[in-house]
Amino acid sequence: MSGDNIIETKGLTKEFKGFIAVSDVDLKVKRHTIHALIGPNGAGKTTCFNLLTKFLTPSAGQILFNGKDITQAKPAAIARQGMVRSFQISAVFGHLTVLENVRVALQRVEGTSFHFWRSDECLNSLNAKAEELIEAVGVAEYRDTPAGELSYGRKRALEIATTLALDPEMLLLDEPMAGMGTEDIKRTAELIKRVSANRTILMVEHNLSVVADLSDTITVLKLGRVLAEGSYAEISKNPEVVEAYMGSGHA
Amino acid sequence: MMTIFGIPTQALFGQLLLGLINGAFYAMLSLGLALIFGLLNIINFSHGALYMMGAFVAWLFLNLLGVGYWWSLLLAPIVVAAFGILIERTMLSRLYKLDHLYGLLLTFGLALIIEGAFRQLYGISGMPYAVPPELAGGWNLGFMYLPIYRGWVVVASLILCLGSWLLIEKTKLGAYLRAGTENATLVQAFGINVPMMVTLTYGFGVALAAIAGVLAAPIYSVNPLMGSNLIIVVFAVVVIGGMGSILGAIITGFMLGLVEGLTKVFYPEAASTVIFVVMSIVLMIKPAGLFGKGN
Amino acid sequence: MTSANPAIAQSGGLTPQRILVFGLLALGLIAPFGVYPIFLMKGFCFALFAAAFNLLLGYVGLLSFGHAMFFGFSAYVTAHAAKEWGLTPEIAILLGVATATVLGAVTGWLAIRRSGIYFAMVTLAFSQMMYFVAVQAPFTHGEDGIQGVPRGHLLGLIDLNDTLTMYYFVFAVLVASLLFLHRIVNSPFGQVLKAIRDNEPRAISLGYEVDRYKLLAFTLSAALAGLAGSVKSLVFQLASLTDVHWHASGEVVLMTLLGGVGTVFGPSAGAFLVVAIQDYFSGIGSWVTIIQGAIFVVCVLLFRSGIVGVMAPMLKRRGIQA
Amino acid sequence: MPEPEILLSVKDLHAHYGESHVLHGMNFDVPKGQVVTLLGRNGVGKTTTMRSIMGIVGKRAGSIRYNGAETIGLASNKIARLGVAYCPEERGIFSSLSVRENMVLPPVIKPGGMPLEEVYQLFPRLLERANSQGTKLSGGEQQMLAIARILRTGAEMLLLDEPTEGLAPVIVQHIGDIIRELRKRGFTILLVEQNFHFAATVADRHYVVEHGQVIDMIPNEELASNMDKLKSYLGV
Amino acid sequence: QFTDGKVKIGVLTDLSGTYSDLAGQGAIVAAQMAIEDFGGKINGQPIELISADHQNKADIASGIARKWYENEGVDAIAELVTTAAAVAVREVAREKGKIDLNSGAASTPLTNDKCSPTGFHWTYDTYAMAVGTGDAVVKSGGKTWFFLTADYAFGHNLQAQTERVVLANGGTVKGSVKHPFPNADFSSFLLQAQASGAQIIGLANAGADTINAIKQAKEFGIVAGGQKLAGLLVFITDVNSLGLDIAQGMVLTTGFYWDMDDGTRAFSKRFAERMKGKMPSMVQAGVYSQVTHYLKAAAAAKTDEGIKVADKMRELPIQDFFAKNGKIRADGRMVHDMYLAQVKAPSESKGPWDYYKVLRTIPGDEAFQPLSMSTCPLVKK
Ligand SMILES: Nc1ncnc2c1ncn2[C@@H]1O[C@H](COP(=O)(O)OP(=O)(O)OP(=O)(O)O)[C@@H](O)[C@H]1O
Ligand SMILES: Nc1ncnc2c1ncn2[C@@H]1O[C@H](COP(=O)(O)OP(=O)(O)OP(=O)(O)O)[C@@H](O)[C@H]1O
Ligand SMILES: [Mg+2]
Ligand SMILES: [Mg+2]
Repeated sequence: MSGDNIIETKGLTKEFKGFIAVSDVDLKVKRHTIHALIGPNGAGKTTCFNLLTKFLTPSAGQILFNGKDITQAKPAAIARQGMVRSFQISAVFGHLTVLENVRVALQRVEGTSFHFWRSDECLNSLNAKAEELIEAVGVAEYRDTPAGELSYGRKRALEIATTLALDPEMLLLDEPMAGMGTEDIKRTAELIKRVSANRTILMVEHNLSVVADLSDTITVLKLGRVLAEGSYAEISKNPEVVEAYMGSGHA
Repeated sequence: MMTIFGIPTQALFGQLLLGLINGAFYAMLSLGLALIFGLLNIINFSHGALYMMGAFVAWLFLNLLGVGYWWSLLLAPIVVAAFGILIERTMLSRLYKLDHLYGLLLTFGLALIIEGAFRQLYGISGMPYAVPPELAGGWNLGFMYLPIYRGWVVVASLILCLGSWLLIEKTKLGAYLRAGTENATLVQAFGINVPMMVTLTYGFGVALAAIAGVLAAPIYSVNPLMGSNLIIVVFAVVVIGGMGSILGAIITGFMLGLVEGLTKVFYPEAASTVIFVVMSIVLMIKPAGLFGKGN
Repeated sequence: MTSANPAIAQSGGLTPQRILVFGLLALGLIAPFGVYPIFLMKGFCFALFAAAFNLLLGYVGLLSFGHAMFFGFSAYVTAHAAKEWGLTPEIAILLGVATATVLGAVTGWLAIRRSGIYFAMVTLAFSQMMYFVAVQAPFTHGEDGIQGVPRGHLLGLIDLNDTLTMYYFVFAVLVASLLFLHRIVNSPFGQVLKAIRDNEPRAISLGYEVDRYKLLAFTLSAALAGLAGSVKSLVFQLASLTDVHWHASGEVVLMTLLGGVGTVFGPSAGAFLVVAIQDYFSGIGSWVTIIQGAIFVVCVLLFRSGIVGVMAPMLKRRGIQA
Repeated sequence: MPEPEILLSVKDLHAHYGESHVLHGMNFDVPKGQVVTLLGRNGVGKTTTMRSIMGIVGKRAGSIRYNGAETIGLASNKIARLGVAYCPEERGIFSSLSVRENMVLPPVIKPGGMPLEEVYQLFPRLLERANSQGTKLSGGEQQMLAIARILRTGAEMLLLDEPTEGLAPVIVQHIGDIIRELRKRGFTILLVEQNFHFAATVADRHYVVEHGQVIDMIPNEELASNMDKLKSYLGV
Repeated sequence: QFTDGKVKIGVLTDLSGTYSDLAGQGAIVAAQMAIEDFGGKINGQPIELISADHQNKADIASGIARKWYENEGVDAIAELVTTAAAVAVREVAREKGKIDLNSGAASTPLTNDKCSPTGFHWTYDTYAMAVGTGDAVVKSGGKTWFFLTADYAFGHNLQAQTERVVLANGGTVKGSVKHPFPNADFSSFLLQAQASGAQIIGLANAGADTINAIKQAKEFGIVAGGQKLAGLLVFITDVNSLGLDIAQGMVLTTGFYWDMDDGTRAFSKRFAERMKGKMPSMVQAGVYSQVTHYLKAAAAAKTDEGIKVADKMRELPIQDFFAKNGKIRADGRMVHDMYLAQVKAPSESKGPWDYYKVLRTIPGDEAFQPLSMSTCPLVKK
């Protein structure tokens, strides 16, 4: 029964002209859990993301979201159904201020986005909520700076704030910590924990300590296939995983 | 005598051959633009004017200095290229950091100046330029009479196309240029003198336009507007071929010649429009053009 | 930069910007007593055309190279409606605008799937086809165009044959349209447009169906370009091939660039500059092209910021992949 | 022990982005043949320092001496020709080029670079994907490519901006081995790292950056004893 | 009775485009000469001249015409090459009751359904061209025709007129091809003409198109192959840029040739002195003639009021080097003799601009469309 599985894939496969990036992946993500997707570089994690969020269409297989088949849906539609992603290479609106970046997300929920006859004054009602969010990720002091001028790490933080603005039921984070300083990593980790309260989170992350203390379940991909699945304790003992991913240092 | 759609096959052969010949022309013209537009990403609206300049320089050489066709074929491009390089150094180069549209505005302005100037000096109805004696006359191919000079144009075009293609694709120059348009700063940080490379490439592209101009002189009357109607078509050819793809520009050039040739037989009025029909279809099906690397 | 045009962004108080705006308004009202009205009206029509075009280039980052088709075809339709069917000007104009809107929706629907130079080329291709139609279709009267179009009575009451009346009508249309454009840009919709221009995939991942927004912007732009064309056909009582030709598409790009991409007044300024050059130097033959060219070059090299004014820095950072 | 000769020495370096003044007098030395890291929180100016050394920051002032020669005024291609190679934070893979083309793009500026085969041995993944479009690579693969392509050039000074970002732990260790290997071969490396655990395993000395200035220098051997100080700097 | 105390004439022509050589600056000079020769004054009132470039565009032409008539006190606009521009100005002129004097435009509608009480057509028209060249060619044995036609109003009009003449003289039309305008490469069209096997290839186009067509016809050995070209609208400037060795032997119709008699030579010499040695085209000579006649009429009518002057112009005969016993009809057509000329071979030519030998003079009434055929509402039948 798919009831407690918010996402379920059956035989998910993606091929790029002859090269198989993801092959026959059966992924189950339990509702209200933090699920980590790890694996060596090029294992197919981001591709999985893109398949789940429909930025890519599967060559084969099926995707169920809340038991509903979304294999053919449009990316924007997915987002509106409550499944939102962040990007691996950081993605912000460079010429909009930090505040506006978040507001753009809030605005969509408002549903005023096609109103070309109304003044944008009406968006100020969203400021309070937006400020809250940028506060939470610690870029509040840059409220009115064009996002393009932020340093890399801060861009990542802002991106998360924007994603959260949509208050999605399911959150997909592709390497949220990449490029962050230790300090920000701590803050972001806490943030993710906090927002995970009544949400489901699927994330790709190479920072094992983060994976370790955040995630309930971990799926390890290798060469596009599922290598192992389980709690951190379990998989970190799996010799294959150690060999393929963690390396001697950890375990 | 057998016919296709009421056109005798013989005649059709002739038309196709003519198509190829004109194609050779388009190919050659697109070549220069494919370099400047496709690889440097400069929207060089003055390309047509520089092509015209090539023809006029040849004409001036002949009538002022008595320099003949063959020398002009060598010298005119050098003169025009020098002019082009001057423009690139003194004006275009200041605009790269800005939006490409400013390059368009500038080169468009230059085109107006150049064409206006020649119009002021030499009027509009054009100057005769004789076919060089070595290439006068023609062959009778049975189904049509082929002027030798047109044959020569095809040969010259093929040589140029092949040469440029080798230069761009078989050396690292092509890669440098493409990378340079994506992220010039980084390419320069790898130790490549990007500004110099751009200048020379621009000069080369201009030279190609000028050569085309010289080759055109004996066929069409040398007149100040000979380039202005061409430019937009040539842009289309480059885009259909796929930005940054030299081969694409060349092949598309020939293809366009054929398509246009056939249109002239079956629906002449549309001859100058057909390319745009082709372009819209191609871009709908293959977003990056026929030979463009998908973006 | 909440608003693309600080000049009228901040509200309340008699800021210098507001003074400028009212100054311009006043100027517009008294101008016809100093300057030849027809010239001013021509300027207004192109100002509107450029402003409409600018909505697309300046705020969606899409360079259309085919806007002539909207400008020119709505002109034809309005002219035909007014002359052959004897409709009143406002109806004729509405028909023209409607045509442009539909044309915009259809071509836009296809074109917005491409971006950058490919978008420009697709739009160019479509407008070239429309040009072909204009040349071949009998109702456009080929080279001659539709001549002697009656201006008629606005709403059946106000006689537009009186030049001054016509002038104030055109002026009103321009002002209204500019206000409308300014509102579009500074609306929730405008915000989304800026976001899409900055980072399309991100906008999608936030749940925006970007194509719809682009299409709406494209259609709005087409409609306003059409309005400009329709009005022009009444001002000159003529609709001709010139307005469908790609030169017209090129001209509007130049006007917008000269005036300043992404500003509300820039395009109008650019339009007047270009129109003035063409008008006042028309006596000196090919020198006019030389002068025009020289002005473009000088503007790009020296007074770029001068004309583009406030927007220069923004342009620098945004790379419309032209 | 004798002071090793200084290959790169930065004195009172200032840098601006338009209006914003980002570096306020950076001072540090990179001894020949050593690995030196710049540590610091986000936005303190580490990348900007790298870019200044490479000569690709709009406005910069002060002194940057490489091999004793002043480079502050030089164009970046000249600086590169002196033997400096840069692996940018945002990777800078070219989408219009294939992986292979990306790999061989940087011109060889001196003999003594790593032969292509060896590079591919270090990153076999890149060989498998050689014909794919550069930016179609996975994030980590792009990172590898960015590092790999500057090993060929024969530059003896490498600027690596967060090279381990987004790499799987095994690969990170792998990179660690590579850096140590390069050090053995006499390369000099300036490294920007967020992950100082990793930094500790490769570097000879660490400079701590804050607000565009170097506020402390910690030799690697003294790192253990200075852990607390360092952690406070980095706000861990 | 002279508004604003002066008579003002505007020369509206193509100063930068395809026709700027056969009209353009030369037309302005011709108008100047006309005014000077008239004495620069008219019953004590000064005569002024202004000029502008209509770029062969209807909209620009009508814009300028409007401005001139409304705003700058222009009484008559002269030259007006290109039908589209001419028609545009005609509309404005009729509305304002002002004079338009047409020299350069070719199409017959100007004196048919688009005719106006204040509008005149001076130098030539497609009908006259067709009668002259068409008739002559058919009579000299060119019975079967194929047309290369510029795909716009003028081209269609010229082809239609010529076809009429050809058929009337018992010739046949084997076919025709409409080519885009403007067009650079004619080889394909010429090949089709060749394939048709027609004796005569009629060029229903003008300017650069005609020139390129003729050059390429020679290049592709069409002429050598026995087919003949008939340039249906060829100006002396075209011949000049073709060069005699290409143009030689071509038969054409013209309203004027500089080297016909002392009158024409005298004028042309003075003209050439001002035009870097260029001899006047028929259009430029026509401008001199029409401006002079306008001034005469205005002086006689003692007014510059459009309709009055127009009536006077119809009243007075035209007698000058350009038009021997010319007269203006109700439809505004100025009827005068036309000439059938043949281009000399290089050997026959004594020097620059010595290009034509006149074969025959076509009496005006034969050359131009008879009133009986006219669809002009002003013509009472
Ligand atoms: N559009 C594409 N075309 C061709 N190959 C692709 C494409 N996208 C991804 N690939 C290939 O598929 C494989 C998986 O890529 P993916 O981005 O999913 O890896 P990943 O697990 O996210 O790695 P990393 O941890 O480095 O981000 C990689 O080898 C990549 O080269
Ligand atoms: N293009 C730019 N324009 C304006 N300011 C910029 C620009 N790039 C960076 N900055 C600012 O300069 C400062 C230093 O940026 P830099 O990228 O050097 O920091 P960093 O130490 O590399 O941070 P990170 O560890 O996140 O990469 C930051 O405050 C950033 O906001
Ligand atoms: Mg990834
Ligand atoms: Mg950094």
